[in-house]
Amino acid sequence: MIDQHIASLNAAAADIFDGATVMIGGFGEAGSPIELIHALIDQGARNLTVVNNNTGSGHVGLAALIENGQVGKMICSYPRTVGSKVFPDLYRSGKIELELVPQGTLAERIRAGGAGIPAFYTATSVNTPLAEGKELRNFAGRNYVMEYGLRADFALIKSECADRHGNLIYNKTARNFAPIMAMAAETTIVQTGALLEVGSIDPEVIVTPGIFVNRIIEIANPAQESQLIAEGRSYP
Amino acid sequence: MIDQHIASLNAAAADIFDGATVMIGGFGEAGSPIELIHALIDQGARNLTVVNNNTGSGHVGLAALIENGQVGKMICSYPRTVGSKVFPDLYRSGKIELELVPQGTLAERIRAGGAGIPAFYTATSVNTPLAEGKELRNFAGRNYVMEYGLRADFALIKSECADRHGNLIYNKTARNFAPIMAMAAETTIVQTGALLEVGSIDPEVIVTPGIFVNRIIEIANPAQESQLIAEGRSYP
Amino acid sequence: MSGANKQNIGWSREEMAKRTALDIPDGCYVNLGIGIPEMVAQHVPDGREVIYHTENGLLGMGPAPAEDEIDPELINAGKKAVTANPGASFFHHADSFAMIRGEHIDVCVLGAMQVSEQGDLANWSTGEPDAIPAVGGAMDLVAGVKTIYIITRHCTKEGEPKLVESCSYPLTGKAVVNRIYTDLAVINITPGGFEIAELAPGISFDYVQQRTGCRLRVGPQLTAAVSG
Amino acid sequence: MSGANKQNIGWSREEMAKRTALDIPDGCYVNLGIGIPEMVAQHVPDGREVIYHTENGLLGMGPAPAEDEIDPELINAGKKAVTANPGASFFHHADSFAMIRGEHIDVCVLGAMQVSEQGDLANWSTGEPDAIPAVGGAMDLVAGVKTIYIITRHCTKEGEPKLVESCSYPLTGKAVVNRIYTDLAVINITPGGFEIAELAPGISFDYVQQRTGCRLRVGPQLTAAVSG
Repeated sequence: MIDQHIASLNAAAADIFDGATVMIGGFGEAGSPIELIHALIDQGARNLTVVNNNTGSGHVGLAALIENGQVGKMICSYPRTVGSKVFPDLYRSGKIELELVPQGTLAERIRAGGAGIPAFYTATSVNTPLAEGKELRNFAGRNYVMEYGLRADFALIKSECADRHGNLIYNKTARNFAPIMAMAAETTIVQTGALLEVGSIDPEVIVTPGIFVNRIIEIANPAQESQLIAEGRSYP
Repeated sequence: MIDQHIASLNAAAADIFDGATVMIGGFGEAGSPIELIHALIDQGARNLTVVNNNTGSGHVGLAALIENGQVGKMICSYPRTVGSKVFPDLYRSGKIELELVPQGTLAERIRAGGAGIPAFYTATSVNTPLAEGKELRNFAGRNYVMEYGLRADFALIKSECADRHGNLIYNKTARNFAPIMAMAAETTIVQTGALLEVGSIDPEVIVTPGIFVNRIIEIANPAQESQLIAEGRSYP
Repeated sequence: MSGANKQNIGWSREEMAKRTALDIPDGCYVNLGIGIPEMVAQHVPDGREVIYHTENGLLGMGPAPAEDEIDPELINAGKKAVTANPGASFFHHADSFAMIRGEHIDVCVLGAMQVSEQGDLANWSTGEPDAIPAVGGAMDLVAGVKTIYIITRHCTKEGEPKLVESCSYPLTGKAVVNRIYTDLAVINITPGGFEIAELAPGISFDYVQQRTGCRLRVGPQLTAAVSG
Repeated sequence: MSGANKQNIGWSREEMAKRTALDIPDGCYVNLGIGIPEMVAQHVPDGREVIYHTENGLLGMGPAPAEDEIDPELINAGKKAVTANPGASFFHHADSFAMIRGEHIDVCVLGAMQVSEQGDLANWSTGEPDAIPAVGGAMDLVAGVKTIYIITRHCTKEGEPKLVESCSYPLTGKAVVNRIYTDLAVINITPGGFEIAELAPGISFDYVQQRTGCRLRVGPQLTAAVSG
């Protein structure tokens, strides 16, 4: 029987190991699985490589994970969001590594990782510092850079609804990186607003089929990052 | 104003030129845009390169287009469907060219073409005759073959519903190649079962956003290939 | 070669599918090829939940529909009408093969023309000059799915062995097969070559060896069974 | 350089956005960068239907919502709350950048730190050692979108020219810019370098030339306007 339901946040994050690569969904706060990130802070795994578009804001969620010293390296496109203080300070003092990837290349590398594509070519970043050291190749008169597929040990993502097979749908622009991260991770852990019976979601509208999902925890009323920041909250 | 509605099948197919590359949706009869294919037969463009998973059955639809001598080359994965006589006969007599591509590589090449990826690597077909003459490369100890993105001048596809912006949804396994072909073609022509007002389709469930679509013709009651074949029909 | 009563020796098609089904674990994602492999789904033991993938864009494929419920747009990779189970999902071809190539499918069961003792598979072309080559998704499946099971008669209709030292037909993939279910035996591919894990009732090791193109070994399970 | 009354000379931010909006054709798909480019949407002439793409997964983006209708999960690439127009669609990040990289977006309007006369753009990093590098989607947009418009003040706050012979800051892309809208002029990138297509009211060619890092040419349109 397939039932991916996990009862506790602690259990959901229990086996994330030191040195793991962890993809975390979200574009800013939209789609950020904040309860799962806080569970990872409670759990305490260190020296993580984290893949996210940004580096978090304030002192909750991803920023709190970084502030707690658990992240050795960030792979992201934009580590300089409004309200982002934690990462810049650590980066300037040389305490965290950064792999800066153009946003579309980041998305495509994750999708490639999930789709069994070890490498692909893109024109993005050619003739810029971000192409330095990368292999260039000409196709039909235009230069392209070779980029590698990206995989992870774990993905932490947020969905609007899920069923016990792991089928997911999302809310608006909270979808962003979640579907491709679910594909690219060995173990995909989902916090969902509503856990439904199998068969409740129309097969035509499922965005992430359950094959890409491993664990689901229901968080009916997730915290909103911007609200926590407005309240001056920090975690833990 | 964006209104992709085209009133007649003739107008929809009018500018398909001799020598064009035409992607045609469908896996067998599921998703086959049979009225658009017949319009292309009426229109008469020749020396086409056609991309489809198969080569049609009986003497209607894709098989009829081939039988009518309009196709110079097929790019497909499986030209030997039950009831497929037209292509095998022409192929054996050297009157049509075949580029045989593994089904997943065909899908990924089309998706790459639509996504601006000129080439990618896949393990599929390594150590087989279909990798002959292709570039091999080792990533992390495994060999992969380099495959090129595939684009087309036109795509002919079938959808269940559409709106005037070109947003599409599909019916069950009729979806198959249509969404990626819409991405990979310069001009995407859609026959749809129902043309709806803009805003009628939930933004969360749209499979093909209108940006990938150029022309829509409403065919409320499309012919079903297997039924035409059972009736012994041929086209024209 | 096997004489007039060959239909009565070893496992039937149904029994081969049934034997294979015993090895489909609970909770896994499975892709079944056309022919005997399709029959596996009917024989998975009760209590196991298995989700079937068909590469033309459906996860959660169910059995064939009643005649009056056929939708020609709900078909499997063999282009036969199917149904969608609760929890099913539809997706496009690139996403479908991302599941395959990305190693998300646990088990695939396919037919074979030849299998070599290194696990090479030939099942798409005889390589004859007038044959219409057609590969479909076979090369993607063997390259991407974690476990590849083969169901095949042990010999061709002409009595030639299909389990061989090295394939003479064009390959589908090299070193990809994990296990073979024939009418005569269950055979594992090991670093040492073919290893018989199980014999069909009334079939001897020598009988199978005579019908195989290279040396067979006896697996530890079978040794125990024979000696026990 | 331009003195105490610099705010009163040439086009305001609003006017720059308005001027750019005149060049957004009917029926096209547009991506607007953060800052002044965002203001372009408010000024597209009546009767033109334009569909806005935001790279975080929305096509058909509408204006900011009323305060009580904000959904923190419906935002644009600048992470500001937006709305979805009728006909909008949501999709994931890989699909969103397939639209960009695959050349499906018609026009992108971005800001700039520097633009060279070959159309090179620098708009993501000053290259200073203590700067936190952050690129976002800028490199994808300039590599993939067919037409790139730049809106920028003609000079930096310190009065340095932003239109230069060759960029000193790290590039976002090489030979990617088609047209520049500054507070002083509209400038095309041509094989011969910068070409002024239009001057802001009361601004002379010489005034713009003095504030530009390399030689400007007068475009045919402007010649006609001056001589006419």
